[in-house]
Amino acid sequence: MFKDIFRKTKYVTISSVPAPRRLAPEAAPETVMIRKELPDGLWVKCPKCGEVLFTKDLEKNAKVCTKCSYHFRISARERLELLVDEGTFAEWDNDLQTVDVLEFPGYSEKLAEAREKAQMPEGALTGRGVIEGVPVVLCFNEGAFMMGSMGSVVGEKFTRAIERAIDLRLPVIIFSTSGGARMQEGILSLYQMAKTSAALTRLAEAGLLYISVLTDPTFGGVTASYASLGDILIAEPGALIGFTGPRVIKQTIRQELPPGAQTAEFNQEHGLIDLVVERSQMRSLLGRLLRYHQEGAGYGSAVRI
Amino acid sequence: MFKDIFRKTKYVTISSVPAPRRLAPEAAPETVMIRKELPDGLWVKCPKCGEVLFTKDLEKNAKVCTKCSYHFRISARERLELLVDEGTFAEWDNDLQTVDVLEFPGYSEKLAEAREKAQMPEGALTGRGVIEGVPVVLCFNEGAFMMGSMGSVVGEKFTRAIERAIDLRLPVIIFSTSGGARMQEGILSLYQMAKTSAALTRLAEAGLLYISVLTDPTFGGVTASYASLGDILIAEPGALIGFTGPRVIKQTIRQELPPGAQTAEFNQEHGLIDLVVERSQMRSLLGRLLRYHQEGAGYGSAVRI
Amino acid sequence: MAQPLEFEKPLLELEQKILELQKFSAEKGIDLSVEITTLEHKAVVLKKNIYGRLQPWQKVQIARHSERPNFYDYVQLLFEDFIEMRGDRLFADDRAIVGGVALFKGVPVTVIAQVKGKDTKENLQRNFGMPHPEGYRKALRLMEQAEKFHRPILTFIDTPGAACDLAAEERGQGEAIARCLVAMAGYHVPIISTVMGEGGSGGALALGVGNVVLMLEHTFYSVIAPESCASILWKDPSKAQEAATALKFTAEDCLRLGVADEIVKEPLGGAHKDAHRAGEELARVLEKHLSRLRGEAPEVLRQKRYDKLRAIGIFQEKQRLDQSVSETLTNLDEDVKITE
Amino acid sequence: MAQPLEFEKPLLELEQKILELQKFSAEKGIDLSVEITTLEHKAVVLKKNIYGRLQPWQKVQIARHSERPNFYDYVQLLFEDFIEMRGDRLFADDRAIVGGVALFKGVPVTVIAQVKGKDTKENLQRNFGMPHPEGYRKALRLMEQAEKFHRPILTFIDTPGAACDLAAEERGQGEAIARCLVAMAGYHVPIISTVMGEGGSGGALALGVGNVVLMLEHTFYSVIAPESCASILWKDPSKAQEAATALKFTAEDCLRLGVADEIVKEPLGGAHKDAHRAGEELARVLEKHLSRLRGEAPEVLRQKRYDKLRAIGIFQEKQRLDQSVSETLTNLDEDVKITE
Ligand SMILES: [Zn+2]
Ligand SMILES: [Zn+2]
Repeated sequence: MFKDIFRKTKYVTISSVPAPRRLAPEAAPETVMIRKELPDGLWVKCPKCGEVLFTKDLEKNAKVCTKCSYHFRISARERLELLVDEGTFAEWDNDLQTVDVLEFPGYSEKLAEAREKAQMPEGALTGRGVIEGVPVVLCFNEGAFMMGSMGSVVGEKFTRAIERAIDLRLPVIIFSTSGGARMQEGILSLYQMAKTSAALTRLAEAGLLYISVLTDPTFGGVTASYASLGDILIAEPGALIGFTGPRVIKQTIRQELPPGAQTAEFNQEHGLIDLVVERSQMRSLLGRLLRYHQEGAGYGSAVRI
Repeated sequence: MFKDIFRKTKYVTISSVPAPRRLAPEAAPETVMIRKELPDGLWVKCPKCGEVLFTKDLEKNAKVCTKCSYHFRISARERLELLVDEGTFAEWDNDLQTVDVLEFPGYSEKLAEAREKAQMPEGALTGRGVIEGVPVVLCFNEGAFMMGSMGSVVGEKFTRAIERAIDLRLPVIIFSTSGGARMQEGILSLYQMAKTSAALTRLAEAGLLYISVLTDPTFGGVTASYASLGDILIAEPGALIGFTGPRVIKQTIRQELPPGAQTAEFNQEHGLIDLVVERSQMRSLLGRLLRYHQEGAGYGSAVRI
Repeated sequence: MAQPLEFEKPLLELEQKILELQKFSAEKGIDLSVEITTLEHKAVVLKKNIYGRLQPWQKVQIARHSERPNFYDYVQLLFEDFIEMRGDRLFADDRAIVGGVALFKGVPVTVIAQVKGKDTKENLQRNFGMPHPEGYRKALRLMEQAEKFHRPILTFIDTPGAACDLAAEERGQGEAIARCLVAMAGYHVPIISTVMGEGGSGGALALGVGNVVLMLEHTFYSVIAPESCASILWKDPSKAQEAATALKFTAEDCLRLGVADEIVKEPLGGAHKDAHRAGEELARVLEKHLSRLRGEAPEVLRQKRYDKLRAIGIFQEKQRLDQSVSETLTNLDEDVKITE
Repeated sequence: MAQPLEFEKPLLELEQKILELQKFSAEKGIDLSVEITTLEHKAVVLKKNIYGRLQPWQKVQIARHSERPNFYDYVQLLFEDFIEMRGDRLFADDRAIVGGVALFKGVPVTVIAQVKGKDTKENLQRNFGMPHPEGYRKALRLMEQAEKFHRPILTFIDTPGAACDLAAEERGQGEAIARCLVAMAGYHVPIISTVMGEGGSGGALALGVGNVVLMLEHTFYSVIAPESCASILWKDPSKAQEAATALKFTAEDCLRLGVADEIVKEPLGGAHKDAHRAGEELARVLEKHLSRLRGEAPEVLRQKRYDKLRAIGIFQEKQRLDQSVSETLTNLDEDVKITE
């Protein structure tokens, strides 16, 4: 079954970039594939405004409703394509595979389904790319893979990516979408929060920029670790972001959240997010932020004590 | 007139301590006087519970109501006596004198009155003392001197004391009571907030402990500078502490503060103060805190990077 | 008196029977010492049997026991002095997290503890041990001071999880927890984290980034509450017992998975049967680790803490780049790699 | 149209008269050019007279003018790009303080500005330019990033003062301001603080710990609002004009007292008459200082900022320890020592 996973997909070959300095051998960039994901039907209905949209038009508009600007969820690879300068992305660690260590009931089956659905071996995509001329380390959750939940592999891939960014002295951008820590890997999943955060401690101490982009939905252990730790926090409009989901809050303490709670805009109003940015503006904004934070861009060349 | 200031007072001679190392000559400790302040009448009425208290009993109880524990305001020198090991205090900079730089209407007269009332040349008392065996730099506002307001002299004395603490590698304790920056010295008073805070930046970077004790009342520019900057914030029970006084709030935005607002307990509930401590417990608590923060007490001997 | 737990009932019945026999023997003047001794022996065996092989769900029940000692019950057993420091200096003083400076075997330490209430009133005050962002920010503030003054940090974990309500969301619960994780990873002082009762998901982890992670014998440390897990997976919260087993969250599991470093023995029957002995044992283990850690250089402590975190996680890695994903997957069982 | 200020009226009347004469001359075909030129000349002299020797209270009126340009009016004149960053990451995004990353003459800088509203609606949103603790904590957060990324900090001050209400008290207004003071004193990056309008007491000072403090020509920077001063001293808020004079808070005063380092000229009649020219002049002065400061080593910048603060304050110091207090006091006038 698993052998067929990548068969149905169209591939676009992205040429590799030169191996960065001081990179461990196992981290050497390879030629990677970026998949063009196509929705099944010819048209789709906007869940916000109800408008019936042609799939082609929606695709052309980066899956943002042409009428009401509703941001449809998109895959990690689609995001990648919207962001990086053509032919600059080199994926890392796509050979890490999940192990059902706890022999958790039904986990193996769920993993298989997730691989099929997301057409990826796990729910994380990491690598090195260039955005508007500036090299950067990129990490993405894949929402289609078990809700973007974080187990050992996602945690390890993100941690490695951050560690390599330190070696390469590159900024990091993480695009989050996740239900949180993956319960099927128990305490190991929980500690991926600490592991990724610890790597970010080192990144910060190295004086490198970290931009966290929160997309719909980002919750739980991911909000309580790397997603909240950016020097700059950006969210897509309308994205739901929080620690506990509204259903769990309702079940646990019988509190009904008011309309609009946990949206990107709610979070911004409460001081938790810097910028709410339309998908169409994301690349340009990231490009500017990366340039303004490049070493030596401002005052950076002077020696610090 | 001024020559008579100290005449009415009983003096207790406190022997000087050896000159600390690396101290500038002008900062050399002298033999100083601690004044025994005696209330005028034989008895006084507690403003909280209405109990009529004998002055002698009140004095013996550190001016805390024997019935309801109301903490009467006390002078800087009275506090000093309650705190330091006998004969260990050496005052600094008691020769700094205020100048009416702005030629502010009525300021000279107010200063003269304040000197008379507080029986001090200015509203600050600083020096080096020992509390339960631990040497420490001590600073006090004097509430009887123009409401403990901070002008150039108070700011300078506190700043010098903090700077000397850095040289001597001693902890600092500041007892605040103040209406804020002194308006009669205009922008110079305002910048004493920045000056004292900057000295505390250096103290913190030197890894030295700073304990701020807030007493009734502490407001305005003092709350917005050194009084809020302690590693540990302690307040006396019932002390009123805030940025803007209740009367000004009422005048400005017609908001009536609820009962109990701006008390030490209110501040503690709102997370702004560590400890509310009875006057009778203050010395013992400070002694323990000083000991626990002595260099090498815990893990401190190891070299830091 | 504590409500008896279901699995304790045979033991309690036996103990009741012994009491009756003793009473009968005394009243009637009949010597039943042989029978009583036999029953007493039986009780000891039963007790060891029950508490020696507790099922995960039973551990959950002990860990959550209403009479289980909380931080305040241990404080005098552990410390010569404890000065509680309050507030986050931003918004409030959260009573679900308590912290301050303490003297542990003569050494000043910073202590941070999650505290559940002992009765309804106290539980409302302490939000049932579920901290709000201000609780984590208080912890962070106090830990920053520990780092500044080179004081070891002892954290004590006992929470069903972080507060989950609108207020927590408004004030950035995720951010508050994440800041603790980042900060603890960066400190140069020894950190020992002890799970004292419930170790409930992210809300517990926020205090869990220790050089050493201790777990009391009858505690659990879990990515999710078993009820929530059952509810999400099987749409049936009553299947919490199955979830408890599936989640592998007991102290033994956590030790095996590289998260916990040592299990602190509890008195037979659980810490609530003898808080004093539980506290003494905890103090002994804490001292052992702390005296070892205090010998390490600050940068080494920090590096070792990183190394410990870095090693947590189990996955499979293709060793040769030319090997295809599918081949690797079919070899999954033979090829499991545990990172070190 | 702006409401004319009282002291501007003679000028406005003269200008009106000139207009009338011009109209009359054109309608009737009578040559009045000599008279008009005379009047125009008179107007220029009057204008220079009025704005060249404004009384402190008149400066207050200009600084508070409802049409005085705020930060957003200058932003495009000063910066090639401005990306606003929001929130304190703790509680809220305060609209009375605006901040972000900007490009100033090709150099990335961090910008923090107090902003008053232009109308009632915006003023309610921005609390009339009076920041709450969350505003200062946002400023602090953004300044910390400036330090991390070695970016110069430009602050722009325009506030009647920090918010004074129960909410501000509950969330630690004093602490929030004090944290800004401590932090700014510690930074290794260049800081330039510009008083753009009102510099209202502690709420203004929180952004005022610059290596360089600039003041626009018609601004004031005061320990207390003149109305409050009058109210406290003379129990009469209507004596604000006298207080304005007594407080010595104009740009010239602040320059003389060692707080301000340079006065930025405004167009004749004040910045609200020509925001474009005011912005250009500000940009010129900012660039001059910034390019100088960028040449300094980080530790030097920090030390010089400390030295500047350290020197603020005027007092008398007895030079010989044996000299009595009273003797010194009688010599006060001859013996004033200004610290350097
Ligand atoms: Zn739509
Ligand atoms: Zn009383």
